[in-house]
Parts: sequence; C-alpha cells; structure tokens
Amino acid sequence: MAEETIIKNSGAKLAAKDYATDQDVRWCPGCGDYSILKQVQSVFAELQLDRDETVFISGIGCSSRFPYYMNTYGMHSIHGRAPAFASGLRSINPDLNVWVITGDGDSLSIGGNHFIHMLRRNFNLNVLLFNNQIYGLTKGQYSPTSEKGKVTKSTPIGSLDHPFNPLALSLGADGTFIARSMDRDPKHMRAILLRAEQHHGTSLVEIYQNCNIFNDGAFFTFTEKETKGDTVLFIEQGKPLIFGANSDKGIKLDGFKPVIVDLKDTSANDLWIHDENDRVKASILTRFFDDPSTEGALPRPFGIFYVEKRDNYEDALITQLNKSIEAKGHGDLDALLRGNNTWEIK
Amino acid sequence: MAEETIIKNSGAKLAAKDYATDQDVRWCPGCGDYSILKQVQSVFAELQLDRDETVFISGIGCSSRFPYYMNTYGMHSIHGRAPAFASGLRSINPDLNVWVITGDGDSLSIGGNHFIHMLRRNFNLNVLLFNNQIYGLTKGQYSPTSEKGKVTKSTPIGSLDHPFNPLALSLGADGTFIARSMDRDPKHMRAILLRAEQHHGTSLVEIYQNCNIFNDGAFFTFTEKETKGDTVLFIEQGKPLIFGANSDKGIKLDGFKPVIVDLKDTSANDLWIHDENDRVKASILTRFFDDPSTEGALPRPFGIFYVEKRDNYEDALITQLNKSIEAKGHGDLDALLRGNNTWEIK
Amino acid sequence: MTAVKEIKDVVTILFAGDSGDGIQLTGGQFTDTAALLGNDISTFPNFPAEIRAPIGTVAGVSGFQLNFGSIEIFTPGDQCDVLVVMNAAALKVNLKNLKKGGVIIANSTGFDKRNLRLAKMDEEYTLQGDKRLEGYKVHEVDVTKLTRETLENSGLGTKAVDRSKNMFVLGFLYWMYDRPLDITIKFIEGKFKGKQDLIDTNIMVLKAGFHYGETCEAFPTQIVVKPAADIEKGVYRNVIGNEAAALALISAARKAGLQLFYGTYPITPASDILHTLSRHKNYGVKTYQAEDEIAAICSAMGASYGGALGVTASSGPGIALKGEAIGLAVSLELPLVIVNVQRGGPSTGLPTKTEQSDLLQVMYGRNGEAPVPIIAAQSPTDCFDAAYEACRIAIEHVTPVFFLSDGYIANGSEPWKVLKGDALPKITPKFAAARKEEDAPFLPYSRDEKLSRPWAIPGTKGLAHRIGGIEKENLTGNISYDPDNHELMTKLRQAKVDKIADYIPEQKLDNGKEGDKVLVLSWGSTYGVVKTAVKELREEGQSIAHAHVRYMNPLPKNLGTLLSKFDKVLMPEMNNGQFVKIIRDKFLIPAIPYNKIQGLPFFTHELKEKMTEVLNAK
Amino acid sequence: MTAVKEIKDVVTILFAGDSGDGIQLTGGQFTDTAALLGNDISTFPNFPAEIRAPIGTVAGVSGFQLNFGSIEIFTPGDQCDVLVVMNAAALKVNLKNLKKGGVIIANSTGFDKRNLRLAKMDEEYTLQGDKRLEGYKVHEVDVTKLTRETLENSGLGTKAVDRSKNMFVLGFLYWMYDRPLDITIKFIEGKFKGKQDLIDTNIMVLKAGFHYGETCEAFPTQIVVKPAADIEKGVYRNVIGNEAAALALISAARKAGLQLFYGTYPITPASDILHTLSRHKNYGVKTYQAEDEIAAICSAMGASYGGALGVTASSGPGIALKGEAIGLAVSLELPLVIVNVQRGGPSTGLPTKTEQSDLLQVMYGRNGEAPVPIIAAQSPTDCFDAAYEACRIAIEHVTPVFFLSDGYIANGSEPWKVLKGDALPKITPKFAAARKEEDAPFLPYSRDEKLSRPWAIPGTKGLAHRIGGIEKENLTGNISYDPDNHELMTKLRQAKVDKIADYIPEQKLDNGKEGDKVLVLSWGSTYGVVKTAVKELREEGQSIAHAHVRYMNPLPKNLGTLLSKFDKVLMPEMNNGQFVKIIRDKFLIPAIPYNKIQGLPFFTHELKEKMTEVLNAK
Ligand SMILES: Cc1ncc(C[n+]2csc(CCOP(=O)(O)OP(=O)(O)O)c2C)c(N)n1
Ligand SMILES: Cc1ncc(C[n+]2csc(CCOP(=O)(O)OP(=O)(O)O)c2C)c(N)n1
Ligand code: SF4
Ligand code: SF4
Ligand SMILES: [Mg+2]
Ligand SMILES: [Mg+2]
Repeated sequence: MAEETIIKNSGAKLAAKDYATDQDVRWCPGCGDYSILKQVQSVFAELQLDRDETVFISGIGCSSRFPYYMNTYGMHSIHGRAPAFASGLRSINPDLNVWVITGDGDSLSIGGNHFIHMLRRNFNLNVLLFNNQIYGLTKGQYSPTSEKGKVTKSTPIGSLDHPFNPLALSLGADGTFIARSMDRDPKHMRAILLRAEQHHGTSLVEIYQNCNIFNDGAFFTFTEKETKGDTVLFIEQGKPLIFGANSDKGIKLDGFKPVIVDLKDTSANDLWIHDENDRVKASILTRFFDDPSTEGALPRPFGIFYVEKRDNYEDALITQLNKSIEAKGHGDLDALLRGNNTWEIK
Repeated sequence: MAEETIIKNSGAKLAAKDYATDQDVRWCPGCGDYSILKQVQSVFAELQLDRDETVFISGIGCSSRFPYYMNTYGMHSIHGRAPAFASGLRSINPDLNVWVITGDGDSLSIGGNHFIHMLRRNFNLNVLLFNNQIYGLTKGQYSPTSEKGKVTKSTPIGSLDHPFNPLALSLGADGTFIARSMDRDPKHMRAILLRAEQHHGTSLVEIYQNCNIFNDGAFFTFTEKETKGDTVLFIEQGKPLIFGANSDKGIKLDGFKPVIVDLKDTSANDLWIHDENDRVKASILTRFFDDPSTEGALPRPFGIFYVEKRDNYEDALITQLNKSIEAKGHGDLDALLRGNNTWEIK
Repeated sequence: MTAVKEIKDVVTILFAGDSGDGIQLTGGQFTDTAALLGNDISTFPNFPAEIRAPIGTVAGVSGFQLNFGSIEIFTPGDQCDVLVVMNAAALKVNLKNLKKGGVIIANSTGFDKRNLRLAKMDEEYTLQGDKRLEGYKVHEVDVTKLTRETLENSGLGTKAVDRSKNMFVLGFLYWMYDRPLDITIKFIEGKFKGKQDLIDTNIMVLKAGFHYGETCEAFPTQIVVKPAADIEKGVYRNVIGNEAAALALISAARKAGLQLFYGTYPITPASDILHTLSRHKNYGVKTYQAEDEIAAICSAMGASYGGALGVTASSGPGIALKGEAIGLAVSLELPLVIVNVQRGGPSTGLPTKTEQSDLLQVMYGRNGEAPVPIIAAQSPTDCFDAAYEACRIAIEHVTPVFFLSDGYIANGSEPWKVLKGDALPKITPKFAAARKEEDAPFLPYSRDEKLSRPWAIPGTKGLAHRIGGIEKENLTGNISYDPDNHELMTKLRQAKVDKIADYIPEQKLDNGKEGDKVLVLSWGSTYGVVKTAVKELREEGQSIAHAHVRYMNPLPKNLGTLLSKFDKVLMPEMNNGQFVKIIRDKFLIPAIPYNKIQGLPFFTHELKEKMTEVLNAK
Repeated sequence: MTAVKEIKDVVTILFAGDSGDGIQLTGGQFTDTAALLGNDISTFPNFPAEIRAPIGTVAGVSGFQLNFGSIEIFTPGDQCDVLVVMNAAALKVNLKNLKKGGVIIANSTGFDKRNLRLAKMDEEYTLQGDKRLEGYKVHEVDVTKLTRETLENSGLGTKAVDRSKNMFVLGFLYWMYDRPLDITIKFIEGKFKGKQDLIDTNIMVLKAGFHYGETCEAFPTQIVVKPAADIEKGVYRNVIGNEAAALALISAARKAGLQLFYGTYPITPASDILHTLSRHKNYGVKTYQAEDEIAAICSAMGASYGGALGVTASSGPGIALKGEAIGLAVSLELPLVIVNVQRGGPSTGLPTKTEQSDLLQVMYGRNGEAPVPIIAAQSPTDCFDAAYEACRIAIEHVTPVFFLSDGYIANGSEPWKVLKGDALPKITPKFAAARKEEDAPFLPYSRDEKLSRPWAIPGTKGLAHRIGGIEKENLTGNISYDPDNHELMTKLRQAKVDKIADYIPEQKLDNGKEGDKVLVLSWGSTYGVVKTAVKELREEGQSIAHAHVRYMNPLPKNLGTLLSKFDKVLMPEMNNGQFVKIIRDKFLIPAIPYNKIQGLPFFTHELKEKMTEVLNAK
C-alpha cells in the first residue's frame, strides 16, 4: 500500500508535518495526547499513507478531537459511536484506511456496546483507545477504567465501581488484535502502531495517556524512568518475559499461575515465552493487572498480547454480495419492479 | 432468608403454582420458555421465597414476557435495559430479591453495554439469559449468538458475523458468577438456579432455550438423549471432567490445551479437576465452544464455570453513605439551605 | 346444480382464525386471484402481538380483510359482507366487524367444547342458539372434518392434514365468488416444490372446497364481481407497503448510481423492509443488522459519508433512540433516509397495531434547532413513490429526510401498475470534484442554489477535510464558537430545509373545489378512507373537499392560501392530534381535529358521520 | 492621598483573561464581597469549550461578568463599565462588550510580543497606539511585574508567584470600589488551609493590589455602590443555578420522606448538579454515575419504582438519548424528575454556551402520545423553586416531569434569601397500602381525583403486580390490545397531565396591566433581562406588560384569556422560535417571535429595540 500511495501522491514524499492540519491543537499544555498525535503523524509519514484515502473517526472527549489535527478525512461524531460510523464506512468502501480514536469513557462507558460488537465483527480498523482513567472533557469525573476508590468531581469520597480491564474485555469480545502502549514511550508506540496498521481486522491499541489536569500521574509508575523498570513488562513475540531495571527478573508459569523469578536463579530458557497467537496465554497476560504498589505485584505488560487471523465483516459482506451477483446476475431494475406475479388489464 | 420469608407469608407454605399469575402464558406451544418458567417457580417454592419481596425485571423479547407469569412484583421494561432498572432498584432497596430476565438479543445486542457494566459492578442480581440464538419476538432474525452463516429472515443467504461467546464475554467483563444450563434438563437447571440465588453478586446463568418456531433444534445435539452424552460436559466443583454416553471420556490439559482422553487409557486422577474459583481454568472452559459437528470437537460444558467473591455495588454504596453520615452527621436541611457564606440585610 | 349468479360492485371479506390457521396465506391467495382477475383491491392484515398465542384463544386471533370490486377501491372496507371464522375466538373478536345481515361462514370444529373453553365462552354455546346472530346468514361448514375426509387415504398425518384446511375454505370461497383455481394451484406448486405429496393434497383440498360449494345446497347464488372498469390499462402486480418501500430504496440508489446501504435493527412493523432488501443482494444492496438502533443509524451515516445512499429504519421506540444521531446528521448535512414505520405508542405500546403518533417526534424529537424534511406515504403503493421521493430529496438536497409510513399501509397491499425503471425521475448526487494542490481550498460548507453543501467523499483527491457535531464555521466547516456564526448556521440549516418547498409540487385538492364549505385535510395512511368518505358525501351533494398532504416538512408553499379558501378545515388523524398542531401554529386557523387512537384505521362511516357533523354545524 | 468618592447605582465589571488566570475565582470573590455588603447582584460566567485551550489564544479566553448595584438587579448587564483584561486575546474578544467610554484595565505583560502573537495580533501593537480605544479610559497596570516584585523575597517559584496575580487585580478593584478585604482574606485562609506560605503570599498580593490603587495617581476617584435598599431584609447567601437545583432535589426528597436517587451521566452544563449532590451523601443522597444516559434514566426509574425519588439529568444530546425511556415512564406512570440543562444545539453544538432550544424536544421528543409536564426555571435562585416544584408534581401526581434549566442560569449566580426547611411546601407521596389476602384485588391503574395511580412499591405486602410498556388495561394494568381501551388510556394519560393545571397557580402579569398594548411573554432564563427591558420601557411611559411562564406544560388555565387582553404578544426566545409555536397552536394568536441564537443571553438594549419596534408598528 505504501508504494502505491507514493505514486498517488505524485511522487512527493510527505513529512510528518504534512499530516498536520492548520488548526490550532487545543489540548491542555502537557497533555499526553500530543505525543500520540505526533507518533501517529510520524508513522503516517514512515508508511507514506495517502491522506485522501484515510479517515479518522472519533467520538467525543478530549482525545476525540484528534481528527481535527490530522490532514486527512475526519469525522468527530457523537459520544461513543465512532465504531458504528466506521462500520458503515468500511462496509461501503473497504479501500479506505479507517482509524477510530476514542477515550476510556467514549469506548468503554457510553460506547461499550459498539466497542464489543466491533471487535467480534472484526472490521478492519485501527482503534486507538486513549486511556487516561478519567473523563477529561467534562472536567474530571471517574471513568470505567478508574481504580476503585478514585476521588473525582463526581466521587468526592471515592468511586465504588470495580473497573474494567479493557484488554480482558476485548479478548472476551473475541478481538483479533490486542495491544497496549503508552504516551511517554514514542518508540514503543511507533512499533505497535506499525503492527496495528498491518493487521487486517480490528486492531485495538490501548494507550496509557496522562491527563495532567484531572488525573496527573495516573500511570507514572509505568511511564517514568524511576519506576518503569520494575513495573513494566515489554512483551515481544517469541521472547521470554523479562523485566526489571536491570532486566534481572522474569516470569515463569507455575501451572496457570505466573510467578516472578530472579534471573540469577532461573535461566531465561525456563521463562514464559511470549506467543501472541496463544489466546490462553494472552488471557493470563491481560490479567497482569495488579495495583503496582501492592506487594509482589506482577509487572504491567506492554506490547501485543494477542493476534488472530479471522475474516473481517466487510470482506465477507462484499464476497457474499459478489457471489449473489454471480449466482443471480446483476439485478435488473425492470425485473425487480415487475416482480413475479403480474396481470394485465386490457 | 428462606425462613424469614415463611414467617412473612404467615406460615402458609407456598407451592410452585402459587408463584404463577392468573394471566395466560402466551408463548408458542412447545417453546423452551415454559420449562424455565416452571423450574423458576419450583425453585421459588423450594426456597419459599417471598412473593412481595421479589421483583422480576425484563427487557423486550419472547423471554422478557416472563415477569407477567410470576406472581411477584414485575417490570417488563424496554429492550435491553433491564439491568439498568435493576441497578437503580437494588441501590435504593437492597432487601429486594431481584431477578433479571433477558434474551440473547436483549442482553447481547441492544443491551450489551448494560450487561457488561452490570457484571463489573456486580449488583446482587440473578440474571437468566434465555439464549435461543434468534430474535423470537420479531419473528426470526439472527442474533449476536447465532452461528455464522445462519439463514434467517434477515440473512436469507447466511449471516456474516462472528458470534459472541456469551460466557467468555461475561468473564472478560469480570463477572463473578458464570454458569450455563439448558431448558430440557430441569434437574440441572434447578441445581444451577439454587446456586445462583445463593451467590451475592451478579449471577449470570445462560440457558440454552429452544425456539421451536424460528430456530427449532438449535441445541438438540446438547439437549437430546441421542447425542447429549457425547456433546455435553457437566462440570461440578472438585470433580474431574468426565463425559460421554458411558462416562468413558475425560478432559486433560496438555499445557494449556484441553484434550479429550479415553478413560480406558487415562485414570480419572489425571483429568482436569474442575475448580470454579480458578479464572484461568474458567476462561479455558468458556472456550469449549466448538461446533459439535466438527471432528474432535470438545464437549460443551454445562454448570458453574466461575465464582468469585467480590463486593457488590449496592453494598458499597450503602456503606459509603452510612460512613458519610457517621462522619458528618445526618444532614440537617436548614444547614444545607443556609450554606457556608451568608450575610444579613438589615 | 348450476347456481344463480348475482353481480356486485364491491365485496368485503374478513378471514379470521387462529394464527396457526393460515389466515394470512388464505387472504393473500384470494387477493392475488382477485387482482389477476382485474378487480381493484385493498387489504388489511391484523395480527396478534404474540408469535403464536395459545391456540384457540382470543389473543391468538389473526385477521385478514379484503375489499375487492369492479369500482375503484381505496380502503379495505369498514365492515365486511362475509366473515369467515375458523373458531369461536375469531367470531367473538370479529362479530362487530360484520355488516348487519352479513354472512358468517363458521368452521364447526372450531366451536367444539375445547375451542369454546379456550375462547372463554360458555361450553354449551351453539351458533344456532346465539341470539345475537339473528338476522345474520350463518353457515356452519365442518371444514376440519371435510378436509380430513378428503385426505383420508393420503397417508398424511392428522397434523399435516389439518394444516391444509385453509385450502378448503379458500376453495369454497372461490366457488362463492366464481373465481378460477389456477392461480392458487400454481402457487401451491411453487410453495411445495419437490414435495409432490403436499402439492397433491393441497390441491385436492382446494378443489374439495370448491366442489363443496357447488354441491352444497346452502348457497344457491354465486356472486360475481366484474373486473374494474376504471382501472388504467396495463400490467399490474400486487405490492405490500413495506415491499414497495424496499423497491423504492433499491431503485433510487440505482437511478442515482449509488450503493444502497441499509443499517437497521429489527422491529415490528419495519423489519419486513430489511427482509425484502436482504433478498436483493444481487442488486448491490448491503444490509447491515446492527447491534441496536443507534449503531444502525450511525452505520448508515458512515455509509452516506462514504458516498453511498445510507438508509436506516425503525418504528417509534427505535426512532426515539436515534434522536441524538439525527441531530448529528442535521449538523453534518449528509444525505440520509430515516424510515419510520409507525405503530401504536407510547413506549412499546401496541407493536402490531397502527398509529400516526410519531409525527411530532420526527418533527421535533432532537436537541437544538434540527429541522429535517418529512415525507409521508399514503397507501401501500405510495410507499414506493414517497420513499423514492425521500431518497431524491436526501441525495439532491444533501440532507437527512424522514420517510413516514405506518403499520396499516406497511402491511397492507394494493395492485400496482408495473413501472419501468426508465420512467423513474432522475436523481443526481452532488459530489464535490477532486482538486489539485494549486486549486483554491475546498470549502465543505459552501452552498449551492438549493443551499445544500457539496458531498465530499473520502478517497477523493484533494478534499480531505474534517466535519463534526460541534458548530461549524460557515464555508470552512472548522469548529466555531462565534455567536453570530452560530445564528447564521442555524438559520442556514433551516433555510435549506425550507428551500425544498421550491422543489416539490404545490398542494392540490384531491376532490372538491375551493369555496366548498369544509376541507378535509389528511396525511399519511388515512388517505384512502378519507377519499372514500369525501367522495361519498360529495355524491350525496355535500360541499366538502379533500386535500391530502404528503410533504409534511416543509409544507407546500401554497398550503396556507389553499386552506384560507374554506370555511372549515377538518383534520382526521390516527393519534391525539399532531398535524393539527402544526397547521394551527403555521396558519392560525381553527382547524378541527378528529382523532381515533385505537390502533386501527378509520372506518368510512365514522368519518362520514364526523364530516356531516362539521358540515351541519354553524 | 484620600480619593474622592463617587456614588453609583449600578456597576458592571467584566473580568477576562486566560482560562489559567483564575478569572472565575476572581469574579466569584468580588461577587461574594458585593453580596455580603448588601448589593443586589447577578453574574454570568462564560467559559471556553476547551479544558485548557493553549494559553494566550483567543480560544482560551474565559470571562466573568458581574452586575451589582444599590437598586434591584435582574441581569448581569449588557455591556460593562469596566473591562479587566489579563492579556491581548481577552481584549480582542471582549472589547465589543465594553460600554462606549468605559474603563479598560489591562495587564501590560499580557500584551508582550508572545501574547500578541498568541492572540494573532500585530506584534507591534500597543494599547496607546490602538485607534479603536480612543474615547475609552485605558489603564495599563503591570500586574505580573508588580506581583513578582511583591513576592520577591517569598521564596516561591515564578510559576506559583504568577498564579497569584489575580489577587493583585482583585485587591486593586476592591480599592476602586471601596470594598473591604476581609471576606477574601477569610476565603484565602480556608482555601490554602495548612499551607501558610500560600496564605501569606496571596494576602500580601491582595493587599499590594489594594495599596497600588491608593497610591497610584491614575484613579483619583473611588466608586461607591451602596447596599440595595429595596432588598428584603434577612439573611442571604449566594447561589449558583445548578447548586440551587441540587439543593431543591435534596430538600424535596427530605420533605417527602423519600430517598433521593440521582442517576446520571456527566455532560456539560448539567454535571455540576451531580458534583454538588455527591458531596451530600450524609443527606441520604445516592448518586449513580451510569454507563450512559439511557442507563442513567432507567436506573432512576428503577429507583422510583422502588419508592425513591428518582431523578436523572442531562443536557440536549443526552436528553435525546433518553427519549425511549421517557416514553416508558409515561406508560408506567411513576414519579421521575428529568432535568435538562440546555445548551447550544443541534448535536454537540455549543456545549458551553446557552440556548433554549430543547423545549420542543422535551414537549414532543418521544414516540406515540406521551405527554410530560414541564417546568422551566427563570433564574439561578429560581432553579431551587422550579426544581422543587418539579419534584412535588412528580411525586404527588405520580408522573415523570421535566425540569428545564439552561447553561446561563445553571452557571450564573444570585443572592438568595436563606430558607428554612419548615417553610418549604409539604410533599405527600401516594403510596398504596399493604393488603391482606381477603382484600379486594389491587388495581395498579386505578386513579384518584388527580387522575394519578397509586405508587405501589415492591416489598409492600399484597401488592405484587406487573407493569410494562405495552398498553395496559385500565384499572388492572394487565396487557391489553383492546382498541377502545387504548384510546381510553391515551386520553387518561393526557387528561392526567392536563389536570395538573388545577394544582398550579394561575398566570400572573409580572409587570404592566391588562389592556396594555403589547404583552411580552417570556419563559425560562430570559426572565431577568425581559423584566429589565419592560421595566425601563414602562418607566419611559410605554404601554407594555410582561408575563413570564414557568409551567410550560400544562399551561396555566387562564393563559389564553390573559393573552387575549393584549393587542400584540411578543415572544423573545434564545432559539429559532419554539414556545411561540405552542402558543400559536393553542390560542391561535399571531404571537410575534423574537429570536437570538448565539449561545448568549439577550441584552437589555436588543430587547428594548425590538419592543419599541413592536410598540410602534401599527
Ligand atoms: C451523549 C453525550 N453524553 C455525554 C457527553 C459529555 N461527554 C463528553 S466527553 C465525555 C467523556 C470523556 O471521557 P473520555 O472518553 O475518557 O475522553 P477524554 O476526555 O478523557 O479524552 C462525556 C461524558 C456528550 N458529549 N454526549
Ligand atoms: C428499541 C427497540 N428496538 C427493537 C425492538 C424490537 N424487538 C423486540 S424483541 C427483539 C429481540 C428479541 O430477541 P431476544 O432478546 O433474543 O428475545 P427472544 O424473543 O428470542 O426471547 C427486538 C429486536 C424493540 N421492542 N425495541
Ligand atoms: S483535560 Fe486532560 S485529557 Fe483533556 S486535554 Fe487536558 S490534559 Fe489532556
Ligand atoms: S417465537 Fe420462539 S422463543 Fe418466542 S415464544 Fe415462540 S417458540 Fe418461544
Ligand atoms: Mg478519558
Ligand atoms: Mg432470542
């Protein structure tokens, strides 16, 4: 696709900034959204994706302002419904490269139903879920990913709901590409975005994103140098699960139970080898979801948890339609209007 | 609770029929819904549940007519929203015994979002999901649980969507009680209903239900004597996974991969022992979801897949409220109206 | 025995029985035969809400009313001449629908103890003993027994045998009304293709019914209804309203050179449009059964955004759910057709019954100032024209449009003169052309003489742009919070809808003339019955006229002037008075509402009574 | 230097600056001080849509307008006397809001090159060089520099120092308007409790600003606005509209002896009600942040069904989503309060701006015939009374009720005479009593003199019954498809809502008298400004009267008669004409719409112009 695109763009190579619009970016200074925008623009430049063949569709939220900043086609729709718009669009034009941009409230609160149905139908979309564990745009209420006990504008003495585990939910909804990245690690994000763009099906990328106004530092244990080493587990296909500031710790499976081992005592060969095609392993990995401050907490995995090849809806739709035309012939309008039973009045 | 109820009912013991209303039951003759109704009434009689302390809430669908036939309080609400009504009701009166009745379309199509949020919040509800893999009330369109390729009124040349695996989805949504039963095995249903009623949290019971008008026989491989033996796996806590017409087959785990073994070759001790408190095992079990007609298909499990103890929302709500009253005193209306900053005009 | 033949202009038959009795099929066959013989016809099926309510109960009664004649017909008839009842419950429910002195044909077995009990009637009841039936012509026919006897040696089980008893009734009625059997025989052959035993037995029973008529002494007279003389010459077919709407959508997309994308969620009585469309994939139709109504409309908007004709459909409760998204469609200004097949409300209401009670919802049921054009169909065949027109306006004016139908015309059928695709009006989408870098910047919210904006579809070179639901700057479409811009855009969106009035026909009188004393102003599915009532009153010499509105928003430009030509305006509606609110507001005339809210269409006699009352009032 | 003191009746100040400049807080403090000194006040905060738009840009400008006086005040004022601007963008946006010849107080550092660039202004711009400012009194104060100098030795970082510059401005204005500092000092002590350094520095800066006023030669005159004489004696507090609504909900539940359950989903500008309620759990308030608006209303209905006061709230788009469920509420006939804090539409529209454009949505935005009573608040304090009244009607008439507010009054504030709980009207829920087996069967759809049905809550002995959204049989509530029953129930539901007219006050004139030439008929948040305009015109001798409607459905019984007493009826609305449609329909009078659709309230002068035009027209 990249090559063809360059030709379409009449040979002129596009830089990241060519994917930016002339609109002022209106996120709060310091918001994690900026870095995600930048990475997406870079990846677009890297792949030389065609601006006129690309559509960004979002719901409502700070994150959902994203399409205004991409010099492509874009639709800022209504709260939670971006997947539904994308499904119709892909169904009638599968040549378009469609990206869905959504927040944790947008996708998992009001939009939860469309989210899970999109995953099971496996439309070919790249979905970036900006998870900041808060409602940013409405000025700081807790979200379905906020930890229990969260103090926010709407929960001044602490929230009561058990939060979703977005990746476990996605796996339960039969998602075919499930990944996690973070705003503060551009390199990692780049790698994940490239893979997401390759996947033919719904590529779900959860991105931990700092809302420095209403939920500052929610992910700092995972994103800041001081703590990251011991709390983050980068998972890579075919590689053993190793982490730690000095890459000195690993994960082994004791039956179904993942345990942290010291690499001084255990050889890397005995560690859990990441296999992104193994759904059971992926489901255990998604459950590495401990509060990092608890004693013996498992590290939080980042990377691609699970990939599966499965027909996507729009391809099946088009195949069925073509088969139907093959079988019955391209519908004749007059025949349709005439129907099967006529009579004549003379 | 049972004992107290009997007293409330002034000592008169209620029979199953005392839980029936005077309204004509209007399902199609032969519909699987009848047997579920009967079992629920029997279980109510068995536990002597108080009619006036019980509320059945349903959405819309054939199955959702259920409340009209239970001589308790009941609300036949709108399509897909029963969990939301139930959440409000439980929040303001946690003494009520609330049952949610829903269909596969009601709960997993239009109601999917409320369904997953109910599970994560873990309201104390008994949820009976009548899965007939079809929209009955609207006369036979495919549903989110219909197998791919299903020929229905709305898909005359076959459906295209990959169906949900309802129990995998429920587990992904952090459900705390996940079970499956079937309309044609009253004994099994009774056992599951009793456990569901005991569980303090959202008890999700998927019931395979035959719609003999629009999807007749969808589950016959699992429900009819001729085939049941080899296709159904009844799972029981602490027991090995054994099945087969002559109980001659078992399930073993090869790594994470469940395999069918012949009990002639393998001892029951080496089989997978069912542990309903193990989420990883439960998640593998929910994935026993093969088309039973495929070669080497795993049997379909029935029983309680997973149980977890977790706070439910309404208890936490009430605790928080009480704590707040303890801390600040029972709110004084005059103080509220006065606020913190006043001045006097003389 | 050769029967005497009596000639009649018009006959109304009501078939009624248990939902399992094949009533709809029997009615449908009689309809087809009548149509093929050149009668004018109109039908009204009336189902129970349950899929299969318990057999034999009042709740389970299904009805099919057919009006056919040698004169022009606009309604399924008020009360029927002949009431066919397959069981006691059917009589209990429908006796009130039979004309005084009419004929009852009753299936004896349907009045046995079991059936009487199920119908909650006295077990000792007999037709002969029923005082209320005095003055009616009651014919008991033991259909069940006769059918069984006919198929005694067929080898079929009793269940299968009993299932064909409707063919006996049909054959009998064919005899009564002097109709040939061949059309139904052809139908049977098609339906049971490959199952020769069923073909044979059904035909046997059909013929047995016919012969029973010939032989039985009870009916010395056959009734003849000649082909309708006034019907335009040509080739005809029968069409059900929902089917007609589906055909219109396919045709409009075809004529506009667009893909048709139909995003919907099943709901009675709209689902049959989905069912029809899904059988026409080879016409390039993409149907999408979404997870709910919101996803349905949003998927259709996604398709429209991509350059297809996006259509979504539902009935009242589902339309309510779409309100927020319709607001977005207004703001985005994209073509979109929203079909509302109305049913009885509020809430779940009366799902299988008809009502016109969503007019105000479709007019106003969204936040903010969000005007949407509305077109209402007036009959089953008009579902084609009105839906086609809705598509035309949506595409050419680049706007969401409501197409309003209701359960009555959606399920009813009429003969329809076969159209050629060439005869359909052209539809021209207004796609924005690709641009080169040196071209002036693209302005997605610039407007043409219709005040509509260009349809700029993704994939077009040089048109990359962003749209959304926040207020947009005029021309550029960028987000704008500017106060004056908001006022301007609000007025532009309204003006664009108002402007459609320049592109639609003026309001005409359907009957009568300016200066008549009373104008009856109707809309939607009441057309046929209002037309009939006015026609009859005019024939009686009354000064009454009739105008029927199909363009509900914007209203035809001349409507106000037209209304001012009459002393009184009477507005019958199957709701508690909705269009009348709009008319009174717009034109400040004391239009008189007349309402029926029974989930049922008006009867001609009800209307005539009301009209007479208004005519006679000072 | 002792300044001369000048006495004024009323002063309007507009504070404007970057969202990060603490504008709302500054305005709020000045308001509190003015209130405590006994001025009458009215405020209007005006936020940008972004959380933190890029600093210094036009998009990031936040404003707070305050009108205070020794006379009665009903609006935040049209244009201001004093415009305080913290940066160039703030001046750019707000110059048009300053009276000709008014005072500008500008922060010099806010006009440096960086800020000019951010405001997209010429980098060479100077206030002195700006021709447009001729005739204004411009005072540059280098607030940033002065603040930094004040805190030179405080040890605080620059960021923290700069954050307190709003205190300098506040101190300066306190001097200008001869106000004491103690109220704000108390506030600072509370806000920074435990952080003594911040308390000290903020107070230092506040005082520095005050002293700067004293010392600086530029302002020889202090302006004195005396306490308002006409204000009723008593204890007052300040209250914001949304806060008042929240207090009303708690109070109504308390007075009715019910739990309050508030099920909602956040949306601007309704969320603050949730925020306020969630701080009052010790009043037995249960707040529930649902997954979406549909779950929110359904959870509230579940709570109502269980015997609590169920309330749900949203703004336009969310209300649209609730339409289907509201239909069920109508059908179930349960108490429910639906709060709609309106904002600019359609679709996402102008989320932080105000509009009255949901009236028709709340009136008609549901399928079927589904009437719902509607009550609209007229001012921030009236949000209390109107919301309380909505609760009363919901509970006593056992019905869903809409409470309409809008962004303007929801965020605006007013002094409010402190109420005692005892003074609030009683609210009596109509719970059905428990029954014994030998009692007559319970009839959930029987009705009392209000035509309302009993509230039969689960857990009550002997009342087990089933309700739902399908049409119900009169009295029993069982499912019924009977045509006549449906008509009866539809009419009963309507009659029940209409009946409320017997339990609400008759419509009164707010000003003027019957027989005046023009009646201005307003509703909702336009109250204050219409009142002011009419008052001024009457003072000028014009024959103009004013009536303000709060009961939008049903309308007061005497409204039609009242309207007929005037030659002309003028209806100003912040929409494209909605209430005017209802009035024209009901009373067939040529009411004249006057509309502003700018996301902003009317100005007095705009209204006076229009009123004068109508007065002068033939
Ligand atoms: C129908 C509807 N309901 C509510 C809102 C208000 N709203 C806007 S964004 C939002 C949530 C934002 O949270 P999230 O999706 O996490 O995005 P973020 O701002 O954190 O990026 C809400 C509740 C709306 N715009 N529309
Ligand atoms: C808002 C809304 N949309 C659609 C419908 C139509 N409808 C009623 S039931 C139903 C689906 C029924 O399927 P399911 O939940 O599986 O129940 P079943 O009838 O199979 O028991 C649908 C689509 C409705 N009543 N309301
Ligand atoms: S509120 Fe939070 S998420 Fe929104 S723009 Fe600001 S920092 Fe980013
Ligand atoms: S349609 Fe199917 S699910 Fe519905 S009542 Fe009939 S058999 Fe049961
Ligand atoms: Mg968020
Ligand atoms: Mg179903």
